[in-house]
Amino acid sequence: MTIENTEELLLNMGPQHPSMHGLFRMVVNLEGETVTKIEPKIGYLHRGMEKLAESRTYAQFIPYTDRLDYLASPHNNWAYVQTVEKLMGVEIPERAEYLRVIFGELARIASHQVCIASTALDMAGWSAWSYAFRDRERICDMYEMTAGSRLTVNIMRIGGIIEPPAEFWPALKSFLDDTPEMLDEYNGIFFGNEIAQGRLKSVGILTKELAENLSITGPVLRASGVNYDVRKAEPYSIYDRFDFNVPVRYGCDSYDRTIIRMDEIVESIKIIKQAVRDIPEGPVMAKVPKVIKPPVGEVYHRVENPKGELGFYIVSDGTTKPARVRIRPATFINLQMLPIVSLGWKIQDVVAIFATLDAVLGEVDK
Amino acid sequence: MDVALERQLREDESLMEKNFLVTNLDNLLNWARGHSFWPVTLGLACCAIEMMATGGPRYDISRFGWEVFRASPRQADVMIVAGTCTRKMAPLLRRIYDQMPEPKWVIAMGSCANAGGPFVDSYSMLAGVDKVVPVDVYIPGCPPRPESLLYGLLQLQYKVSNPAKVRLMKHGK
Amino acid sequence: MGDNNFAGVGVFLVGAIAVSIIMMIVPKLLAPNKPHKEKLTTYECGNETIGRTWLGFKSNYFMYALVFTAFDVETVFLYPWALTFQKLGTFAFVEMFVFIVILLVGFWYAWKEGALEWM
Amino acid sequence: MENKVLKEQVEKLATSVNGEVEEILGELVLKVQASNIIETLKGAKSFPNFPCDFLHDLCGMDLVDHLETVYQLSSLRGPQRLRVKAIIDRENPVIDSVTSIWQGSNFLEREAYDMFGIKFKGHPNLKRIYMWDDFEGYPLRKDYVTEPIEVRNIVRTRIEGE
Repeated sequence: MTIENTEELLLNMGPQHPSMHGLFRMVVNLEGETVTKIEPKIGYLHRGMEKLAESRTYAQFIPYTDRLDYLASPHNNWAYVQTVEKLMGVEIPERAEYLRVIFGELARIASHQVCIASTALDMAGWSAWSYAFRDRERICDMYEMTAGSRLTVNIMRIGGIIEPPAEFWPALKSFLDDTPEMLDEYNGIFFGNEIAQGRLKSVGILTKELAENLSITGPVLRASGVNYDVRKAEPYSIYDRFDFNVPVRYGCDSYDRTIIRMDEIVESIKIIKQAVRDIPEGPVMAKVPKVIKPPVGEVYHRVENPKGELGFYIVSDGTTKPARVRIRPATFINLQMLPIVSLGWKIQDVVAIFATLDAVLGEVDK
Repeated sequence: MDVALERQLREDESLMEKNFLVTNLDNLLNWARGHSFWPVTLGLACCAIEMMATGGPRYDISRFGWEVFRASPRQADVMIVAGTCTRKMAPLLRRIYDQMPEPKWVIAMGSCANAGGPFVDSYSMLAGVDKVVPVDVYIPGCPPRPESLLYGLLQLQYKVSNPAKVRLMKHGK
Repeated sequence: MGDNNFAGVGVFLVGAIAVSIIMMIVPKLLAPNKPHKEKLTTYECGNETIGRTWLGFKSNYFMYALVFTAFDVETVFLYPWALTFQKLGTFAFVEMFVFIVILLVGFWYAWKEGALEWM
Repeated sequence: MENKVLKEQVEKLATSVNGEVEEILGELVLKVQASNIIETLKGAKSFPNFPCDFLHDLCGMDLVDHLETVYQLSSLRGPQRLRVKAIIDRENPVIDSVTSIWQGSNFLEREAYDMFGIKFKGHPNLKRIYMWDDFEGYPLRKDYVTEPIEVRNIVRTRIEGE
């Protein structure tokens, strides 16, 4: 029998796959090497976070928020803790606000470094991966000095934060001075050379309208030309005191989605420098009752997580345990662009597009 | 550090002073296997990032010879279960374990893999990976530090390099 | 070493074959070999294969390989020439370039016919 | 200032779809019946000068006597924010899908179906997104009883082509 066009091959890029950033699985219909249909299947890391939240008190749930997006755990704590403070109407001291901004931006830098590292690794850039991880180790040291744990730090409390030890500040200072060279190193090693740019430029075009319609947020949205950042649109905490500009790129392709993360690292450095310059002395914990019982009510609060907009919608019924905690995971919604954007590309381009999406499956699967 | 293990390690050192090495083929093979594990990349959750940090430039697992992280189970002999194994992932984990060639060991890294961890009372969790695959070394911690992963691998190396002594230790002799 | 003393080449040949055979036999003797049903299932990232796995491949792959072997053989001919073309004089020099040009015509034809498109 | 203008428009929309408006912690909440949710959201999206056209989040809720789906709306270009709640009865939870208005609600609706059993009419492929397909029960409902640890420890056998 003669085979005019071959049948489609159904390929399982399954949960245990080096370029799937955790337990992400997608069934890909392949025509030769060109992708005709992608169906993402997630849920392999679904630990039922929201059901657990209903049987934990408000303070007990903070360590669980570390394990949501485990690359930027202080930022998750910040989102949850600020939601509960908004519910209870707690005012936290100035120094705690500044420390939260510092640790939030450090988490953003660490998360972007891992994103840059895994994007390079997915395109066989081993050296860029080790450079990025070497620089990230310095942030892990700073976490360790303050909270004792390197990755899931659980640094924030309802009403405050932990006071970092004395040797935290020189370590932070030296990290801030070295970061510009780090970024040039990444560009020099991997993102500057022709082959990487050839594989990233104009690959996986996400147009502005499609991004808005898919309610995508975060660097993926800003790389498609939409100037929307929760820190500027709805300044939470004390972000309105810092002057920083939100990097926006109009290329809509994978290259811009990667380079925008490097611009954001530069902006985060600027914010941390201003925060370190004018941080006041004073207490770091507000007067919060031992047993936290917020009044009946509900609040939806969103924070600019390194991956996108992380929102917490807490409904409290007056008892010590929340009636419902809804986590709006940024990457879970950003993931919907993958089946639409990667049609017609080769299978290796789909890996590059997925890498620039920076999916962390702890946050996607909750 | 348990003292019994320390004494056994010192015993082997004393044999070296006499600078001759009597060994049979099994010991040679076990020694070779113990010093060059090829872990399969099975990063499930947060422990995967600590496993990557162990493979990274600072904690550098290649000082011990285990830095070859193979993606396919066919070419791997240690399965480091790093992260949360949910009920949906359990049959797949079992299948990957089955597809590994014979001299294979399993390390349960992190409290989620040991016994369900902080999510043990969730509807989609099973309490520990040893319900799915036979586990050789349990590494506590959430996530365990890279040093504790290295210590766990050293324990496995000791277990692989001299199985006879480990069997004795297990029965309390 | 005399120019027609091929003992070295013979020893080298025997050594090469012996090493490859030993490398094949020793694992068969020493390595544990316990095939069972689950182990022999196809590995597809942890789950069973979906859809038909026994289906025809695109013809482009074969064409690509064909063009590659053709020009690989050409380079095999170039090696001895490249070593000795000073001694062979200008005639061999020009003659090899004629050989290369003929093959370039074939390459142009393959390119035009689209054998090198990657599906 | 603009909160009042938005409040009037929301009240006008509420009267047309006979929902009620309240203000919780500085945010407008519009409660409507499940049947006219599409009309409400289209109305909210086409407010004259403060269009709430960006869907932040869609989640299910279980308030013992009825189910709810909560839509967090806002806009990328303005400070306006609105939360729309659709009340669904518990026995036969069916509601229209909003994937026609926002493509981004595809996964969110599949998650609400998986966790609460709310069926979305007109959804492209309404299947469980987190749990495996033959999982019975809807975990996030208040009356869902988590299986005991012994049952959960048994490794389930997978069905073909999952």
